[in-house]
Amino acid sequence: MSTPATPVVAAAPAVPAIPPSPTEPAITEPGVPFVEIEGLRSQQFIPAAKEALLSLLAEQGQGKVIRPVFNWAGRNSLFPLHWGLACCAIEFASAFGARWDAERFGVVPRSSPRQCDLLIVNGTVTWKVAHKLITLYEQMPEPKWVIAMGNCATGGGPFRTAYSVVPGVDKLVPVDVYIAGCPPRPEALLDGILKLEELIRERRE
Amino acid sequence: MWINMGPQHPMTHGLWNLRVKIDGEIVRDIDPEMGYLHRGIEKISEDRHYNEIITLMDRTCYVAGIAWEHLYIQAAEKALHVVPPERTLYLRVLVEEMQRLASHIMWYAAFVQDLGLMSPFLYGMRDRDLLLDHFQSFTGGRLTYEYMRVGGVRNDLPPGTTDRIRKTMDWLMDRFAEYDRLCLGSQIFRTRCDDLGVLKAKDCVTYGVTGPMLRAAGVKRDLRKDRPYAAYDRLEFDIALADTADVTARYLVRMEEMRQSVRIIRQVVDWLDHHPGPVMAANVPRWLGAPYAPIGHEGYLLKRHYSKGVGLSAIEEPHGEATAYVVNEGGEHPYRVKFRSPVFVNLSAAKSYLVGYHVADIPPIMGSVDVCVGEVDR
Amino acid sequence: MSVQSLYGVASLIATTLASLVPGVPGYLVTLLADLIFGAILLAASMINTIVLIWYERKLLGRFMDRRGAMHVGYAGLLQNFADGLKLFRKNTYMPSEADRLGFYTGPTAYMVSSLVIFGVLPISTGWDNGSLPLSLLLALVIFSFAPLFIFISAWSSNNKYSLMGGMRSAAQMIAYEVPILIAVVAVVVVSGSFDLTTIVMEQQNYWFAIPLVLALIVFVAGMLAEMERIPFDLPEAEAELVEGWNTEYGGMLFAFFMLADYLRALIGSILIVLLFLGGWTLPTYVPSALTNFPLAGIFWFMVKTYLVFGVFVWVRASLPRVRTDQLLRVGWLRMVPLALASVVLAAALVVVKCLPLIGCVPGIGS
Amino acid sequence: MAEEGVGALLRGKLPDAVLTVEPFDGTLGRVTFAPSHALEVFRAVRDDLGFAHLSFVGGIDWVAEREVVYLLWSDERKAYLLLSTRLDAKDAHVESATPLWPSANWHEREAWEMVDITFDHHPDLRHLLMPDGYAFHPLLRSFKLHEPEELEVKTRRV
Repeated sequence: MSTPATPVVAAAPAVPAIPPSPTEPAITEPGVPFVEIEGLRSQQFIPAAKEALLSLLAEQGQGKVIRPVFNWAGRNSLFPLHWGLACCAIEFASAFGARWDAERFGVVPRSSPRQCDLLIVNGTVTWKVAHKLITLYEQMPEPKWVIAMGNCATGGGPFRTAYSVVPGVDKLVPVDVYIAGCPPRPEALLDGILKLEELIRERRE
Repeated sequence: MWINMGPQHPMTHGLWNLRVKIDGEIVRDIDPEMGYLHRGIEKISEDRHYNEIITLMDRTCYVAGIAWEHLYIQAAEKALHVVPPERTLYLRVLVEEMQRLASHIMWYAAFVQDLGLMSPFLYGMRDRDLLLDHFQSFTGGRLTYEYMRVGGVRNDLPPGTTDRIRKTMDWLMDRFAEYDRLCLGSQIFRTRCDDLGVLKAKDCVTYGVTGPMLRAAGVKRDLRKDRPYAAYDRLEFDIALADTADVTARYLVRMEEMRQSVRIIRQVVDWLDHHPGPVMAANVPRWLGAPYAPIGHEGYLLKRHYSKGVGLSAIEEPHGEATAYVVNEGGEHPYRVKFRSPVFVNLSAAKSYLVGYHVADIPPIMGSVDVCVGEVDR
Repeated sequence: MSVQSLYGVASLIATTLASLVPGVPGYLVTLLADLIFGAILLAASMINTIVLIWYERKLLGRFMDRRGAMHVGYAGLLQNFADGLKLFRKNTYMPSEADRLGFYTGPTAYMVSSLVIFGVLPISTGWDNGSLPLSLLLALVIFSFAPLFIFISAWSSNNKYSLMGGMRSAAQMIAYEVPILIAVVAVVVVSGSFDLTTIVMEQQNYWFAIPLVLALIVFVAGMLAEMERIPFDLPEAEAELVEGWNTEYGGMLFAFFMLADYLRALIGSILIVLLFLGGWTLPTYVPSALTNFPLAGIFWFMVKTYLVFGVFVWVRASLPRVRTDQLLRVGWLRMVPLALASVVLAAALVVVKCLPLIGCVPGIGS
Repeated sequence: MAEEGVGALLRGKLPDAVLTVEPFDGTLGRVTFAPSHALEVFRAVRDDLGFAHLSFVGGIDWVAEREVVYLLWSDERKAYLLLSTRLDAKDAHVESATPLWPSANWHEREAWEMVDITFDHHPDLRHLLMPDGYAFHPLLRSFKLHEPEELEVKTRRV
């Protein structure tokens, strides 16, 4: 136990150097610029720019340039709706407290559904509130996601037999991520949000 | 003009709807609309074992779960004629007072956020987590504990807990001074909260308002003193009082209650250090100790009738006077469980302390009431 | 053409580009230079604003015992770019009963009116776009357009909360416009000019914050109200009005509001620095090593601006919100007399030509 | 001694109204009264005996009849008093306590919608917890709970 810890970096295998590709001729002379600017006159400039723009657009058509950028932006700034339903709302608030600080991941609760991307259903949904929940979901602009936080939102939880409780919020709105727990700890909520970020990346939305 | 504040509104701190009739910025009439979180806990309880209901009690009031466990357990013990051992009583006082601290700190966080103070919300959540850490160490849960049992508590404190609790209490006392500096030291806070949401002592009694709201009006009623339960009659503490009956007074009462809670907890941990003993009553029937009976044994269990009885208990919950009425008609399920939620009554009087003030005053006033919708709707 | 000024840089780029295409008329080159100048200014102010938001979030996080954004980019620097891009992509909804014209023009005009002010604010010696004789007045006039646009967008989004927020915003901004303007008069009396560059140059010996501390207090309080920040953020009081006048706005229009708010915060801080804290200059008696490096003017200007904004963040982290009637009462009954008193003091200062603590300064009021 | 006191006092005042007086753990006693004399009992308890605080009003369904329980608190005596009255299940109605104790308002609304007990002269008897127009009374014994799998949940996607 008392032996000095060996440096991990030294133990890891060194990254092999990438061998130069045989098809591309290596640039040997350092002073030669890659593109000759002097030959570029205005007559040649416009077609060149047009070509570059078209190739960019063609790649965008395949969703390769712009879309990943927006995907990155979308998944890194998820604004949840500031809405407390039941017990999980307290843990939801804890997740924004000093210890967990969900704002680290760019998660900032907003009060107006128009400015939100993420509906976190944090608690028991009753039939009385069901249509309000649907209204809120529909007021949120696309693209939007739903997290069912806790057992109540997932499947009714301990109240599933009750006459007034919706057994699972997925009966009302499409759910992307379910978080188990009654209530889930703030870590679980953060994990759910990170899972959602992975999901957005995989779906390439 | 009627506006709906809720069910999704930053003011509500839960799931309810305050319909407000405004004239300019002045509130002319209000109509609270409840029931968005009605989960039928009283009905489900009729279908559950006595110890299974504890699970529901935690979720009834999610900021003061253990106080509600305590409330229900007392009534159930009376209905089932079980007497818990003495150490259990002190343990229950300990967890209830810690829960009161956690609940009041949560109230503080929510209340100052209503006033627009942003940082104390974070400070409150930070300090509350320290208390929840202790709860985790001996109940395993942060919010829903299932700690109490009919006839005792589930387990004793792990070694070293009392010292850690003492340290936390010292830290919290310093933080309370900081809270006071942030709020009472601010001229804007006083301008906002003085003479706001006044509900005088006479109206408080008429409308049945209890808890810190009542004591802020100068009425000296605290069930821990007036009708001591558990081990409260053996502990020294004072009732927090104020007399201006406004939002500032409620703030002062709650801050003083937190200090008194710290005082109680210090006494209790001293007692617990020197008085080891069992934490479960000896005369608890076996089917109560193991509520999750194997399938097929229900008939066998049902034959073990306990004597009938009706239990009534009342405790001073963080929000006010809570009572439980448990009817035991034999068998393993209660016949009827009725709860009196303090916030339920405090909210029903909302018209008397909201009308005539500004729209901007609604959040601090409702914040000073400390609404917990879980226990209102049940 | 001097490259010492921002406009000079723009002209240089314009002439270089024009030389590529033969036969471009001169007025087109001037137009191009104007456009490039505008673009640089726009980009600079936008990036500054976004960094300002990051700065506020990090600072606020530290005040609250937490970290703030830290996982997107280095220390969360890219967080606000992500937010902006995301809002850019979001659907923009319009409520079915909303007024289409007002709903779209309100936020846009609000944004544009805030951006235009950067055109008249001098940044540093030589880096301004030439001095306008009435630049201070122009900046304040454009600054006070905002309540109109806020009210238009609030009214046209057909939401009760928005409407209440818009009403509050209009009342508050008009109430605090008056003391701000009177406080500015004190500065003008002492410096003898409406030109911001001249006002800064007048502060070579001492900053106006010292003799005109009363005017500074009034101006800061008024700016807090104009910027709609806590403790005067009633129009978007989260607790009672859901999001205030931008409740119904989502997507890019909401981003406009957000950006314009911080643009105005930036402008407010810049105005305070220019009017009271010596702009890009340091007092003449500080060691010259502090001012003798390239871009020293802009450096000190930015440092001062961010410090002033840091004070605003500090206030936001530690004060509760006031109520509308209290705000208006303070505005009309306390701020206006204080501002008037500061003008009288400034006039007395010009006549006596002496400062309370520093002593008699010969150059004052010239 | 005190337990005998309040019940006996009440019985002496209203011999027709009070049916039984029995001791009840944790209170000054449990007084059962005839529903037809409800208002007199309420007045006597509040004005003469000083029970100014009504803690709760709760309904219990005993299948054949329904019970209404009132819990009262007196600041002078520092004790609870339990009032109870039994109603016929077919025609369950009793005088409302709201005019005397405004705190009974929501409790009676809840008892009405949950246990189907009508409170006469209640100012505002409408649904509190359940949505308007909810036709059932969940806390009746005849109302059974089901696992959600047994129910067919029909929702419409728009």
